[in-house]
Amino acid sequence: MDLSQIKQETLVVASTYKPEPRFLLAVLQDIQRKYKYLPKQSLEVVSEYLDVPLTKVYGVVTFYKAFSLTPKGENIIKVCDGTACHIKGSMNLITEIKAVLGIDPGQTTADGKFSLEIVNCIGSCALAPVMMINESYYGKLTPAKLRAVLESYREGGMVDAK
Amino acid sequence: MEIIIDGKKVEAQYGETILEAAKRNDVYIPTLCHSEALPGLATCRLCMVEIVENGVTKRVASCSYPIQSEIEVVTDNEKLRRIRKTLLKLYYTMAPNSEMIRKLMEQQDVREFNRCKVDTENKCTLCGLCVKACETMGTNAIYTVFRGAAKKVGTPFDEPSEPCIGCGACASVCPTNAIEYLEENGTRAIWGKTFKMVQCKACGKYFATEEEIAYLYQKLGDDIDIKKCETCRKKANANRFIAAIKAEGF
Amino acid sequence: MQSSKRLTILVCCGPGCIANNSMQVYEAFKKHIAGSYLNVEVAMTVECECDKESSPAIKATGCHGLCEHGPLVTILPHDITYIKVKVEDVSEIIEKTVLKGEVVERLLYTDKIQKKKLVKRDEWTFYRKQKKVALRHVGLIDPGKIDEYLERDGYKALEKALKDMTRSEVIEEVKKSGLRGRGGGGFPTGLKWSFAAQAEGTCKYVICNGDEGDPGAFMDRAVLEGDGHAVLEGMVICGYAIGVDHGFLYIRDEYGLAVENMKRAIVAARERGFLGEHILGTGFSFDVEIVRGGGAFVCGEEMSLIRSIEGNTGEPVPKPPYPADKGLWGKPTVINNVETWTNVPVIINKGADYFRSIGTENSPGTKVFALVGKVNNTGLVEVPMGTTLREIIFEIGGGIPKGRKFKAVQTGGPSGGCIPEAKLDLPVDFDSLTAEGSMMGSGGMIVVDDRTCMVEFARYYLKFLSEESCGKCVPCRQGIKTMLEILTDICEGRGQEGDIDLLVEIGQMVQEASLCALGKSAPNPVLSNIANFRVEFEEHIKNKRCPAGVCKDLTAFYIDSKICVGCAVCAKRCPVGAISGDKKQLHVIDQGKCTKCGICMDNCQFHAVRVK
Amino acid sequence: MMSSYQNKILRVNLTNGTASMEPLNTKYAKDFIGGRGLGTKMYCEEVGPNVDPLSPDNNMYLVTGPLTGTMAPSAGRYMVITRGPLTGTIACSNSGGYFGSEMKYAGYDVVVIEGKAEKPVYIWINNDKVEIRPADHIWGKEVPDTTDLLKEETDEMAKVACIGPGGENLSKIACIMNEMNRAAGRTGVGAVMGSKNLKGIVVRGTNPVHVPDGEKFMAAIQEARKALLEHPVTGTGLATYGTQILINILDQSGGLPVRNFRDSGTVEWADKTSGEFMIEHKNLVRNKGCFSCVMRCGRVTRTFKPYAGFGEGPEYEAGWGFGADCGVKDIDAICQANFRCNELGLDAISMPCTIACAMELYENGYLPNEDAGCDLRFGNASILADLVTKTAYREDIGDILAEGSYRLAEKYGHPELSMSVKKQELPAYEPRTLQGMGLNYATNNRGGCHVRGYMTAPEILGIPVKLDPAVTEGKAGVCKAFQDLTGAVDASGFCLFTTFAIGADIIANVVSAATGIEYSPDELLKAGERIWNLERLFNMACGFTSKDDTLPQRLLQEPQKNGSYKGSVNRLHEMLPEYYQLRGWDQAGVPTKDKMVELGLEDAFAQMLGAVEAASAKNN
Amino acid sequence: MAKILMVQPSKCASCRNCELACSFAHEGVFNPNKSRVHALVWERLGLGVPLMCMHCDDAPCVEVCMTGALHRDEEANGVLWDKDKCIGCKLCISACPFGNASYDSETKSVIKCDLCGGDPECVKFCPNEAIEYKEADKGMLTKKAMYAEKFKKIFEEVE
Repeated sequence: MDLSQIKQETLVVASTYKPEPRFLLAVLQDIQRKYKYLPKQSLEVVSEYLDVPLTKVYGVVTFYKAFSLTPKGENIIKVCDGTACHIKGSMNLITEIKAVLGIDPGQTTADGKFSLEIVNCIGSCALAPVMMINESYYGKLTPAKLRAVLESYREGGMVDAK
Repeated sequence: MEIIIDGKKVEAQYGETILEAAKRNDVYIPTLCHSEALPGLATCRLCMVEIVENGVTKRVASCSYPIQSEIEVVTDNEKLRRIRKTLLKLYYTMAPNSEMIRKLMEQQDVREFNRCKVDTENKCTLCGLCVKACETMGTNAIYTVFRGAAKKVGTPFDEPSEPCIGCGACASVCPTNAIEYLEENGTRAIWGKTFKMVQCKACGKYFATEEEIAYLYQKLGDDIDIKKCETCRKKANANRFIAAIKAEGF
Repeated sequence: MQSSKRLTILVCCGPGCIANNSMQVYEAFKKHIAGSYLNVEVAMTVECECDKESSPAIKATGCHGLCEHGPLVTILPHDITYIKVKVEDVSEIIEKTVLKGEVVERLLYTDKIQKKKLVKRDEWTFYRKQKKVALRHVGLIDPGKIDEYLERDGYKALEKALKDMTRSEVIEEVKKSGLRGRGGGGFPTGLKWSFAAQAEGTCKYVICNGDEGDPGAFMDRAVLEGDGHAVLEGMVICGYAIGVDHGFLYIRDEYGLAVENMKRAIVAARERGFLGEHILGTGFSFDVEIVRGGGAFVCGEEMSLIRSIEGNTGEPVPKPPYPADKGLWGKPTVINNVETWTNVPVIINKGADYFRSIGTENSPGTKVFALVGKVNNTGLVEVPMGTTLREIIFEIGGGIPKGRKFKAVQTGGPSGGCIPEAKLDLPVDFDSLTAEGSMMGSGGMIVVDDRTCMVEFARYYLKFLSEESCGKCVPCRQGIKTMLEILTDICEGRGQEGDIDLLVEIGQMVQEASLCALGKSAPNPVLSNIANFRVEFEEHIKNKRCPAGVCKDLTAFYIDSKICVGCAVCAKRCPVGAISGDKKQLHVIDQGKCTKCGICMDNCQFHAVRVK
Repeated sequence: MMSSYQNKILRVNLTNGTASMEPLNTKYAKDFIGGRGLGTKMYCEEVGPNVDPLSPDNNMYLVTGPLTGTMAPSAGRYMVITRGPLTGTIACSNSGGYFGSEMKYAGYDVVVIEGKAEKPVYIWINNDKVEIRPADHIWGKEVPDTTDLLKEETDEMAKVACIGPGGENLSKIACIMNEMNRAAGRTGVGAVMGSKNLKGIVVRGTNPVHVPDGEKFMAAIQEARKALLEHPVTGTGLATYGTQILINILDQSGGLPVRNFRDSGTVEWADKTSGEFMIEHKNLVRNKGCFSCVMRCGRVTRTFKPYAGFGEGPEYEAGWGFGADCGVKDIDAICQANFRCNELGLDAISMPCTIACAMELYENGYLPNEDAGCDLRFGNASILADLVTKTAYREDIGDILAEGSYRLAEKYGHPELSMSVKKQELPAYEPRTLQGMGLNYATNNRGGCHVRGYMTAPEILGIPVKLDPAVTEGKAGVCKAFQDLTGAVDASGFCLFTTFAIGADIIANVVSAATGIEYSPDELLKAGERIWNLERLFNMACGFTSKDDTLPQRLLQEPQKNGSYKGSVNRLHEMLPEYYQLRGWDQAGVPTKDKMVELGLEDAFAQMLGAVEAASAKNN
Repeated sequence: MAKILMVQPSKCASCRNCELACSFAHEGVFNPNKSRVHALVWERLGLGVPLMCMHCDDAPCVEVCMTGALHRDEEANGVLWDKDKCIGCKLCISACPFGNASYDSETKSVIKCDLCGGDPECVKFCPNEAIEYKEADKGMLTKKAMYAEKFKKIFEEVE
């Protein structure tokens, strides 16, 4: 995407808030939602718009887990590692995803199809271990089920694996 | 108001910190992150003391705990010593080669702690003084980035920070001398940014960064003249006396 | 529950159920009714004897609690509840139950304690021991409709406070109720309010802490999603009591639905005059603004949360001064968590005495728990303070699945600790849990069985905390990091003599010296696990063995030849094909291929898979 | 223990182009204190006798005292120790200004210069960074320009000790100049530096000088300061009039040497060249002090047409030299010639005395017109500055003037007309009036010199008590005491002038407080005596004997012409044996073994005997 | 009226006792490099000029100091430096138009005249009375102002 466009769009997003430092998180969250990550140029625009030093913007961005500075894959896999999921073997899912997609948490596949994240409790402890791909939940996962789910995304569709 | 420090009654002012009261009364409490210029960080936790307030015994960081009632303070006992010692073991793993840490370890009788990974390259204890100094300068060139175990002090994207003027206040306030600062051949380098320095118009000595000078002009207005190093400015000043004396016939 | 005679289909859309496709079920109901109802309208009306209302209401409600069996669907006024409803079940439910009032047997809940299928939800052991105060409306009302809240005495407490009570009377009432902060610390709420009321300065703030960061807790989410007005009402009452006109709702950004529902609730409350200028025609004005959290556990700590609202990193600052003196933008601020706020209207409405009649002397009222882990009835439960852990886990929770052995219950999340079987009769309240080295926390309750390694479990929390610590103070950042390193060593077979004592030494220091509550409580999981399961630690260190079969470097599985029946389930489930054996013959694990995932062990109903 | 020593020595070898550092020998420091003592000890150890002064083998030691760089009043001095080309004796020349203290701040007690550079160089000492830099572009420049250029090339705040054309051209009366106007003046040390192709030493120091106990030290120096400031000579006299005040005093006492000691006693126009007159005549701009000085005897002066100029000085001896000794009564001309000495790096005592000698040779017809190239008669003010310049550049008559009066007089067949001892020119005190001063001159280890046993103090000024100058009785003892005390003072870093007001007790007190080594006044004097004897041993090893402990014939035989002591001669023979005896030497002036053991000099004594034997063996 | 430091270079003997006294009083050692007063010596002119902080009324160093480490102290009638509040940005050093402050990176100190708490050491130890600490009567203030005015003019010419 061309830089001036990102700047333009960022400004549009930011302008929905008053130029006060306290809206830093809110603006960043909206931009994150738009691009699935925070482009560097956006941070600069936000810094200027809200009159918050870029260093601080960067500090805030790296502090909160909600923000990412690197572009995400087409499909974002969020494996829950809440306590309930953890004691029910969420780490086995991570191992399996690594085996299938070859990525570690925080990474994106070379083809840009998947990104893997480990998230804290997503409030679906009853379905532990659980993961989300984009907005869809997959609960009580076993490595076998997981493999099937991933395959379905690979083919571009999705499968009801519940 | 009157408080008790280590069994001794001392005068304290409402709202001042325990550390301030102790210092004024010559009671030593070890500190690392404390600076009167940049108070209130309370990150190093070496200044923990035990207090009894309203009948409750608790241990607090003396540098930030305000005196609001007639408390009783103990600055050294078995428990506090244990806290400091354990804490210093952790400091050792972070910055084993820092002179300050070594000094504190010696003072608190702490030996080298090698059970865990010891970062021999590091000197930073993330006390936060540098960031606060930079913030105080109004430059905001550095900030803490990331959090938890990954936290560090840095610049956006680890790139040279645009607002940095190279004043080195960060390095100056650093208690463990963790911030590298190199001046050579007319440049000053800090935080990955290399500054061109301004040469003294008279003697040619490099005396400040261009950014520092710009900062000063911004603060003081254009009336001020900063073209020479302090020695040559002093000389110029002396010259004015000399000219006056000459004018008066020696 | 049967207050309304109207035909109502309640589809639970709490987080657990949504993950089980409850939204699709809800949509299916809507589609079916819209498509077919005209045909049955008269019959329906006659048969159901509904009053003037002519069509059944379909509600997407907040969490019903028993997430394990979601999606839950309740049909009123018949009071029939179905579990695990799928989209394909919808037409049958409409045909049989909605139209004819018949029960679909196969969708009923089987109560394992009473050992029978039960039609009415209140009869389930899961619900019988519960007492809904904070969750009084959750699951019953459509949070998107303010009228449903109003129908159930909504905003009555606000009206009472504004019109019949002085500010100090409100504070007194809350003080008298003995309500303690439900966010974890258990600080008396009324006292907090009175501090802020006394604090100097005209500009003060009220904050709702909805940054539920505990891994394994989701009660605040349920309230925010399912009964947002109760939270708002509590906040407005507080605003009146301490003389504030502005409040903030800090909600985790991940809780998208909660944010949406709260937004709608705020708009609706403003429209009806419960928020905004001249509330209920009085001179009192108060408004609320939503702030979305950025995803940081430490923001559950009040000073961090305040810093976050200000647009900063969520780093705590030393206390005192407390927020009641110097909070948001340095102004006096009352900050309470979601569950605390929902209790406020009840106290004002029904009086402090009523509230005190529930729970224990020092911890009146109820507490909501997220009961999860190795327990049959996973879900949200609300019980009076003082209920024992045994009641919660073995009665409400229905015990441990797959016939495994209960090992411990972890309360308070990363800030809490594990409580072993010997202490299961402990009545749950703020003080008793703290006395056991755990804490109430925000209400996470994780049940673990003998397949959980207590060393690894402690390590898990420390890993979480090492990432979630803001990293500001040294004891917390470096202490957790160091303890994690030691625990990881122990889990991976590099444990050394003296490690346990070292963990205790560091842990105690971190508790004493950390800057904020996160650090002060961070060692709890480690210290309580050491206190209660020291043998397991020693087993790891001295014998390089993980008895629970979790720590891969210290684990080898084998199949007990005396027990194995050759059912082949293990072989089928093994993700790497490490298990072989003929049908009805002893199966064997190929140690070279085995990845120690333990799936075989979890799935063997005969408990034939053992840890060496 | 913390002390005012820096405990570090810098050794620069110009032959190899190397610089190295080594620790101070604390035993030597304790026994010889520093400065003149320590330097001599090191020289004797490292070089030994009989080295050609102008050869690369002759080392040069720049040595500070323990008080140098501290706040001890008027104690900023350093010493240059080497073998002097003018005398062939141990040479040690003392200078004030800032150079010594700056050396100390750079971290060094001693800077040793060895060898010889191939081409002109200068040494740049910037704390612990030491460079040897080329100096071709500065070679030939006069002292002020050299100083400015070197500072420009290094550091404006640096201090420069350098030679002028005098030293470059190996004049035996060349000196080393620091801060332009302060000179390590006598015995020709400038030529030694020149022989090494060393134009200058630039030093910049930013290190501290410590004392073991600040309070104790300050108490000690406060006592010294008080004594100095309250004493009429050191407190106000020197500050107001400078040393030139002595012109009138010596003239009135009848002890003023006149016209190469030919017309000594008094001269009617002496007051026109006095310090008082310089004020009246508006020559004096202001007074000046060396580093840490409270006496401020320095003169910033200007002169008027036709001798217009600006500079510093003259000191009494230089003023007398160009004045009374040359028969010149024009203060402007005297001052201007003195300025030239400073600018060119020539000893402002030996220079005019050599001119005075030349004048007498000329007036007597021994020095022919064609050699003189000018009217060399006594009293010709107009030729002074020009003769100084010619000496420095060794032009015409200057070429032989540059060798000093003895070699000049010898060349023209009348060595007895050189008013010198051990070939070094006598300063401005007439031994026929000041009997004790005569003894000091004769026995002085570096030849004709007043600053090794300033007998003028008791004999003229009444310090500490007034002695009759004409009397010889008891002078030997006083002379020895003065010589020993001076040895210790020169070693400590104190300026000799402090002894006008303070004695061994206060000096010992200050040195003890600075070094942390307790010196009683007796121990201090003992150290001085040790230094004196070591110098003596060195000289003897170089072949000097009691025969050299004498005065020019004229002073011993020719009656003084003018003044109160008209008709007197110096009665050295009445004092010398007693002097030897008091020193614990035998009748031939050779130190006895017992005395050497007492002073801890037995090793040096053995070395000397060995050298003497070797020399006599060679002669036989 | 409060006292002020008066300097008369024409009286300076260049002995630098002021530097020694100052460095000893402040640092406990003798080190002119760390003195708050400097007698700059023009060797060719044989002239020394003792210089130290002028304690300006509207001091630029105070203006640039972000922590209040440099502040005007009314009681002392001078510009004082509070070590505890200094963060070592060193901008005051560049800001001083007279070059009368310097920085010691070893001790992290701004080296600048502090009037010795009302009894300046340099004054005590100056043998020539070139530095005086006197009640500022009207005449002296005028003199100081006059000097300043004159210097300003000369300064402009020099520049």
